[in-house]
Amino acid sequence: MNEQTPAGNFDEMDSVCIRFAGDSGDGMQLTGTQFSVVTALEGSDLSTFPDFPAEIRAPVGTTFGVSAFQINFGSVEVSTAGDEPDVLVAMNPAALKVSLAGLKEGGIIILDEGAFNKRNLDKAGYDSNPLEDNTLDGYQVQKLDITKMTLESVKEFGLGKKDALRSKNMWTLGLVLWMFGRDRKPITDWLEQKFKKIPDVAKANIAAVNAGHAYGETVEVSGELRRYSIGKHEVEEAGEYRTVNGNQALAWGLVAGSQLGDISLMLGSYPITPASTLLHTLSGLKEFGVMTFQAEDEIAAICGAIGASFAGNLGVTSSSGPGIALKTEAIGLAISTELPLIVVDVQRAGPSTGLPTKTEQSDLFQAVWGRNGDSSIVVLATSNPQDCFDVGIEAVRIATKYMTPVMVLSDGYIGNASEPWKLPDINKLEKFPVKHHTDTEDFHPFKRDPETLARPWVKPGTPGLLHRIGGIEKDYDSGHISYDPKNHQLMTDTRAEKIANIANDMPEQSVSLGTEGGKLAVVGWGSTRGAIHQAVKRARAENIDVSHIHIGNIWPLPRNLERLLKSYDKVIVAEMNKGQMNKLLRAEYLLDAYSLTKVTGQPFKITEILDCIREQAGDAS
Amino acid sequence: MNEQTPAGNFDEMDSVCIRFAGDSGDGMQLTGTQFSVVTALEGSDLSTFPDFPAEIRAPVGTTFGVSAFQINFGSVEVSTAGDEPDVLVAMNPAALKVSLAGLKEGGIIILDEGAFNKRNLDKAGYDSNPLEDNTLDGYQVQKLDITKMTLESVKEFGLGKKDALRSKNMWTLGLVLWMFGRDRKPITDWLEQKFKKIPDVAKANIAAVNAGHAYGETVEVSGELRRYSIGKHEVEEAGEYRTVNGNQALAWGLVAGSQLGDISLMLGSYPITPASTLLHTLSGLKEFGVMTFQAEDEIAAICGAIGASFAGNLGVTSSSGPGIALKTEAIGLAISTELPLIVVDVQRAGPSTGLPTKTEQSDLFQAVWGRNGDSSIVVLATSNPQDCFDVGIEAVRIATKYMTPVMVLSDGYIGNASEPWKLPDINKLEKFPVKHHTDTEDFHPFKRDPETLARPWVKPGTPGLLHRIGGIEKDYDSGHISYDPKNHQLMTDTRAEKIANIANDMPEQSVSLGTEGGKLAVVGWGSTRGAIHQAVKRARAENIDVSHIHIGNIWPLPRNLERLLKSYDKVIVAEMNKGQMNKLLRAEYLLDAYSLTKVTGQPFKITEILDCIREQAGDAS
Amino acid sequence: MNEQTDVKKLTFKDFETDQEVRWCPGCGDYAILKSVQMTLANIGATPENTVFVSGIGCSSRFPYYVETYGFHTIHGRAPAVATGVKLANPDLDVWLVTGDGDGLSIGGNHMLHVLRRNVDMQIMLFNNEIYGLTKGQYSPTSKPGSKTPSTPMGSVDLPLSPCSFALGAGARFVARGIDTALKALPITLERAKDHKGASFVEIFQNCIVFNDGTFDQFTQKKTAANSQIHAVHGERMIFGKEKDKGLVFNLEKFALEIVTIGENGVKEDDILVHDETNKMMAHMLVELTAPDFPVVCGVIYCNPEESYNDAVHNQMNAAKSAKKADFNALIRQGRTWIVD
Amino acid sequence: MNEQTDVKKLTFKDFETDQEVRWCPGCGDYAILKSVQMTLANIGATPENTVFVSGIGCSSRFPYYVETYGFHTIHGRAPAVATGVKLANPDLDVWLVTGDGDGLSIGGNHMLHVLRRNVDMQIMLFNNEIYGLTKGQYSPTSKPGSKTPSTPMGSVDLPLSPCSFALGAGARFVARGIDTALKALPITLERAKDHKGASFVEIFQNCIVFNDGTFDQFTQKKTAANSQIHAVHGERMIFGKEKDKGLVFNLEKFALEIVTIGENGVKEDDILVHDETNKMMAHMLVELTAPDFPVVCGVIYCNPEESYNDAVHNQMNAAKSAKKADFNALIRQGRTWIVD
Ligand SMILES: Cc1ncc(C[n+]2csc(CCOP(=O)(O)OP(=O)(O)O)c2C)c(N)n1
Ligand SMILES: Cc1ncc(C[n+]2csc(CCOP(=O)(O)OP(=O)(O)O)c2C)c(N)n1
Ligand code: SF4
Ligand code: SF4
Ligand SMILES: [Mg+2]
Ligand SMILES: [Mg+2]
Repeated sequence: MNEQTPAGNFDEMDSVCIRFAGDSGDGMQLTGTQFSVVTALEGSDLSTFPDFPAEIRAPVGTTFGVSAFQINFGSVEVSTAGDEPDVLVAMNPAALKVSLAGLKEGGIIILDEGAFNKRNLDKAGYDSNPLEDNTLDGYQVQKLDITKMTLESVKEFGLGKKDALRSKNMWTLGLVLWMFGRDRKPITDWLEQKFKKIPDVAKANIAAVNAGHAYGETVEVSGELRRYSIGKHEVEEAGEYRTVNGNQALAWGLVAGSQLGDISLMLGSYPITPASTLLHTLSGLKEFGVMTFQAEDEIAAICGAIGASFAGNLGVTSSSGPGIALKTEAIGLAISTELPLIVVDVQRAGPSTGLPTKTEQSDLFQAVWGRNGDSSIVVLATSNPQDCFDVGIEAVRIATKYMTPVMVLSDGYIGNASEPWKLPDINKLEKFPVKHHTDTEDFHPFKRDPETLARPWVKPGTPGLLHRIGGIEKDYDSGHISYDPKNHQLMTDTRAEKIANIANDMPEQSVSLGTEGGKLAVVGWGSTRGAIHQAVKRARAENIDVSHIHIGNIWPLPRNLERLLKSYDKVIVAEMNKGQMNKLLRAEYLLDAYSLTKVTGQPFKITEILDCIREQAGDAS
Repeated sequence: MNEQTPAGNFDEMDSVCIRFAGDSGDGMQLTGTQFSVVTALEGSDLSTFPDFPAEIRAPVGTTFGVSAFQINFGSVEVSTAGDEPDVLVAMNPAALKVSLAGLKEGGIIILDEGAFNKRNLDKAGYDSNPLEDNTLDGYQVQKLDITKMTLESVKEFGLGKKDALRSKNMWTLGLVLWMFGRDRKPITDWLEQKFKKIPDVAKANIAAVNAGHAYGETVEVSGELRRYSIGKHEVEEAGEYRTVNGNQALAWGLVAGSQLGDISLMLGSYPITPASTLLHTLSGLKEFGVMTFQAEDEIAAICGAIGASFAGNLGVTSSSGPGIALKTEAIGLAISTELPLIVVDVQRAGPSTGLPTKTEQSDLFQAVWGRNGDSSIVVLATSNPQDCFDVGIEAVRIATKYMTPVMVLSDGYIGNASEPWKLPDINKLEKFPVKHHTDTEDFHPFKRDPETLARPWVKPGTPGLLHRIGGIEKDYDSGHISYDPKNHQLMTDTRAEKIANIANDMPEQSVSLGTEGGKLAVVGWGSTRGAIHQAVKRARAENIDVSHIHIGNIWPLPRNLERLLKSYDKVIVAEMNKGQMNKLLRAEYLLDAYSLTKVTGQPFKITEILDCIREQAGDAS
Repeated sequence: MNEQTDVKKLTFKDFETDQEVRWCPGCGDYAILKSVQMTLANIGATPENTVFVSGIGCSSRFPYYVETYGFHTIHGRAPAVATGVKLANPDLDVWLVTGDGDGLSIGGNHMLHVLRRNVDMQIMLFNNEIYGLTKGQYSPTSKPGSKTPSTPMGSVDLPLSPCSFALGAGARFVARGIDTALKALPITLERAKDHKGASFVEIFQNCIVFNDGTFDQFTQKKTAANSQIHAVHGERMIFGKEKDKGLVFNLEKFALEIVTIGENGVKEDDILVHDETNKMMAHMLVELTAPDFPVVCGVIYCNPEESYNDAVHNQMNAAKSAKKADFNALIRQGRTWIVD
Repeated sequence: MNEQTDVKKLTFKDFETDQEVRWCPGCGDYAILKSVQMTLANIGATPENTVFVSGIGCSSRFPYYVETYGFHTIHGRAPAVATGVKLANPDLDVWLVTGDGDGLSIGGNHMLHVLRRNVDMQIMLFNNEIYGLTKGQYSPTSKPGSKTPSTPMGSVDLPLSPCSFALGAGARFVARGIDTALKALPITLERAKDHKGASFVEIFQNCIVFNDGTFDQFTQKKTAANSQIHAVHGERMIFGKEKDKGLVFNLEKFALEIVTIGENGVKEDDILVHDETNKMMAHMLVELTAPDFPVVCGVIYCNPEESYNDAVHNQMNAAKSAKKADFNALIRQGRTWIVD
């Protein structure tokens, strides 16, 4: 900790949730991200939730143009971005309107009074000014003319009004830093770096941060605005940490996998929200031998990846629901030719275009079952940013060892949310060097490894192993085209068996929290992990006999999962769709679970799960 | 019956199965089809199974170039193309080689000795001549030099040798007609019609038919080759009949639906085996207001159909597995915009290109679950050619009444197989005239009918109802774009509910054969219907307590299905895939059934199902 | 289709919807929207007989803002959907809105075939040389070396010329316009509307957020006269502030070149006359690029052929007059038998 | 890539596989296969460094019959798969085989973009103006009025000209050949192979079963001399049995026309010299159609640019020499903190 650590009159709190909300142009994502960084640097646990509109820049002042960033941080383990913000920062009437309903009763509202003019009130659809009627009764409201104070603070740098107003978010950030006794230096350093080439802008922004901070320090709000102190989170493991979001971590995991597997990675992709940043990240890592191919569409993207895999590299392709749908036919080709391939689906709310910037877990069916023919692939789900890294590596390992497509399911929430991550040392991770087949003796392109059932992976260019493959059914021995009925049965069975067997090469299902066996278990997968974890933790604190089972390997399912699930009297399956994992578990294990679902484009709240646990525990007992 | 009815020494049989097998160029499909027609005209029940290679014309004489046509006909109800042929007609060594294994023990083989030369034997991969070794021991073999006799019979017409040899199949047909005491006139009429413009060819072919027939009549084979008499099938219903194959019947069903619904039909399609003939049939029905659009690909095909539905016509699109996969994203658009749409999937063996000319039922998962987002549609399955007609009408009714995509699952077997069909009178079928919305009062594009939950269907061009729709989530009331979380939940729930409710507008599940409740039931769907029916019939004749349940409405499932299935001690689910319907029933009803599967690209044999019934009945008792 | 008593002529305002327009402030799309609304008013469009179809992208939000029927479809597929609309109801006037990503990247195949088939509709391709909606990745029309989030070291693909592509696809009407050209664009759009068949109009559109100024070289007011030619059928290809520059065909080089009237003995009569029905001329004109050449706007090629929808409906009508639609007779064709 | 001691030169027979060839007897594909195998022998191809990639269709069965590496992919997607192959391993010599349906109908978009990007490979489009494998439906190149199973009253679409499309897509090498031209085709294919970048070769291929004789007008031996021109860079565009006909550019009509040497004062020197680097000339040549004009075969356009794969690898190499690939350092960039 450094010298600026708060010494004054702080209320100690375990954790706090703040929501920054403003117009798309107000820079709320930046403010939130920077606040997260400072918070992380000071050792709090944290979880973030960027929540922005589909429009690039919707018209100023409208409710659908509101962009928000929520951060939950604490000295205790946080695992979600928080159910209900304790503090709401609202830069205009629309932001207030959209966010108020979610705010904790009695919570703090900091708002820019200067933005509550007639025009903005009209745009937000307020008939009367909420600052003047009783809309805000029951909250601790701080009306500050942030607009005016910002202009004042940057006056000396001679920026135009439009540019000067760009610093409003920094003024606000300064105030919030003050509230939580956080260090300003990382922010001012960052501003200096970012605006190195336009020093006036750097200075103006720094001045705004300082002015906001100073405002807190002055008498003007003392007594009204309290300060909070959130201690360090006593993380179990010592080491070096950073914050990372899911798409970044997944990109790095894939690269780490390619390093551990000693295989070049080729990403074929086509931009789509919320998967694009995976393409962006990987396109900047050419020095790692990572090649990126922005294709003309999703089909070309996956086909390029399949071509790369045929040529001996590891093909990867990334998209979101509608784009994954387009890849369906080509995934079949990779299944039939048994080539390694990684397909990343950063899920968003559907069906069709749906809600591109909102999160959902509704592509599970598509991942496991959504193809013509009997066509199993491996499906892995990521659950949070740091898990993305591990899943990235595992996907590379499995795809190359078993010559199979692997689908990685992430979602918009994981993809965008940041969390602290203990940095691994790549030299200490287990290597799994891929060996292309070179032995010409008794070679057949479909002669399988008796253990993994994988066929040999031959790099074209290798002498003596010339062969031709394709999507037509192949003879089990020679790999030649075969229309033989018995052979088709054998190949179909073998393809399914190969995938099913991979369960033996994956860890058994563990219990995340609680006990093996008992009255009640909550089963989840993907990004609901944090919320379920917290809910189960709280329920256990209430002496409810409930455990948390988080499924990461969706297909094949863990080999002990059936036994484990049946060791509870009752199971809740919680997910952000209409009950797809529940159906999968019913189909596989005839498991009669309670299906808790939510399809609003928003993550679960802890209390939503906790309420369900209480109810079902009551029923179960 | 006409004068040529056999009077001689006939063995009476209930049913006979003949397989015509020859080179792709030998005209076996034609021979089989013509024999079917005559058989049908004489009142036998029948079922056919064309079985041909993926190549247009594979090299002459090779095993993979063998084209076969199987026909099962009888005075009793036939419902499959037969497990094991009683009679095999083999035009060359390759045809013999490929078909011999399937022939009934002691069955009759008629072969063209003239084709068993060294070159053909080599091509077929025979090391020694099967006519000379003991390969054919245990069969009744008729070696005839059909080649020579055909040339002889057409000599007088002065055709070149190549053309003259084209009549070999007609010579063979003549012989077979004689064997079963069938009338030659429909064949000779047809030949005269077909070759009206080249009378010499017509005459030569007729001469060949007559020569083959005469050959039977002469002493040369008497005593060796027996003749069989198959009586008329006592069909329950009087009326006018014809033979029809599944794709033809489905095309006609869709047209009938468009007539009953008084709505113009627009098919957007892209050729693919085995669905293309649906496009071909519909493209010839322009006088019925049926428009066909051969699109640049499957995506354009479905999008064209969606555009037509938006414009107020009924859009239909047809394909097979890989093509349906490509339509996945666009189906989502039809779901989201709630437009009527019919998607026909004539399934073939997968995954990927698979076995294009072979049959399979492995697209069930894709149909029910294979899309991004929570996205239910209606799924209907056809089970035989005549059912195709009814399902076509029902698909039109449901799509237009509920403003929803309807997927129709057929398969390559149904699509190509012919069966007798009692011709309906369209004037007696129930009409369901579609009414486009025209009322401007209180109009919203997503205001639903309270009963069906369908939104209004407005034809652009209608004044006062201007509106815009799209694939982004829409407000429940106004239909405007909405990112509201609660609204997304409501819309997702409503879309699912709309589809689920359709079960109330569909018949309850009936028992096809047997009793409601009991020891054992065999559940099937699609083209396995005939084989299961026969197997259950035989098992019941053996006093096994088993019933047959054939599911036609796949999604939503019939509302009484769970109750019905649970009224049996044990259930077998038989299907031509790795157990997809079984998984669906497990997921829906927690039904613990026995899964009988077959994935060879070939239809079930009756005995395969019967064996399973016997085994499971033993277990069940 | 319904009769409309022409009591009052609609103005462009009548083609505005109640929806708030959601583009970035300063986006070129606003001006195009205005031009289109003006065109609709000018041509006396009937709102209910007009349909706007679009794909996905910033530009593809267009239908929400035009008071007609509208369908905001999925990425790249608008030409196929619009084909279905036009085939099903040929009386509708169909307008297609797409972007350089929507129409030429994912939707390239459908664009190719709607042009080849010559389906009667107006296709407006908003070319901003970038993927706007997904935040600025390079597109198939982006300049080589474009640094974008997905090409941090600069793009290496060779860009596509939309009009060159359209001509290669067999388009029978090819034109160009500029977003802010509120006078010229409606005239070009009116020509597009008059053309029966697929009319392809590339509109240079400035994306102020992700690709600001990419067309400045020839769209800026001060340089426009020297860097643009507005092609008019039958008129000489003359340009320049002083109207002293022109295009001629140099047989030696087998290429167009710029000459100055009055220099080297060049007379006005030597300048090439624009023939919009000549495809070879069109090929040459669309390939002229700034800064070496002026960019050609207006109607570059217009050479009508029967439209696909007309041909389809003519066949339908021929079939209908040749055969009676008797369903019972249809299924009884061929051999049937009676069981009694 | 592996060194190969050139002990014995391979012959075309060495490029035959053990698979039985499964086309219809008399299909034009046989002759093309032979030409390709001869070309491979002529250029001294190393089998293991050669890859044939195809889509789906009769023509796309090709890879099974060439003794090299091969990938029979899915319908229409071969250009995308081949792009992946070439990017992953630029040392491989990639040949793409596709049909008019595979490459221009369902695969039109990938064809467009592989040409635009200029990925180094030889693209052979077997144009038989029909869908062979699915039994004879019309294709985007079928002649108007084609009666096929899906167009019983005749097709009404306007057909696409593959080479015109390729030029519009930005192809830098465009050529034509005829299936049975066993002498000319290998020469053209060799040129295609020499060209670094995407080489597009349209091959007129007779489908004896579903579209027999569709190219007879200019491929028949007896009329060939009067109905074909074999374009050679730097040579005059002269044709005809008597070598007395030629092409000239008529400035008035702004179009090519046929003249006869010796008539109306036309001299051999007046005839146009083929310049394969001139795109405008290429445009004109590819649009000449029988019977009014001779059909131009051989290399029509060849104007190299850096290939996409080279550009991509140059960037990769630049990045590698500029930065060390230190994974631990990568993830530690930016702000980190220590917990102890
Ligand atoms: C199937 C699918 N793939 C990708 C996307 C993401 N996406 C939406 S718009 C767009 C590109 C937009 O570019 P352009 O067409 O040029 O339109 P602009 O936004 O520039 O107007 C992309 C890649 C999508 N919505 N659907
Ligand atoms: C996704 C998909 N759609 C359709 C088909 C069916 N199909 C196979 S080949 C073909 C067209 C073949 O035509 P072309 O490319 O011209 O090749 P040709 O057979 O004429 O050589 C079609 C439509 C398929 N296999 N896959
Ligand atoms: S991102 Fe660009 S194209 Fe999209 S609305 Fe903004 S300025 Fe316009
Ligand atoms: S159908 Fe035509 S293209 Fe196909 S193999 Fe036969 S002749 Fe050749
Ligand atoms: Mg764009
Ligand atoms: Mg073809």
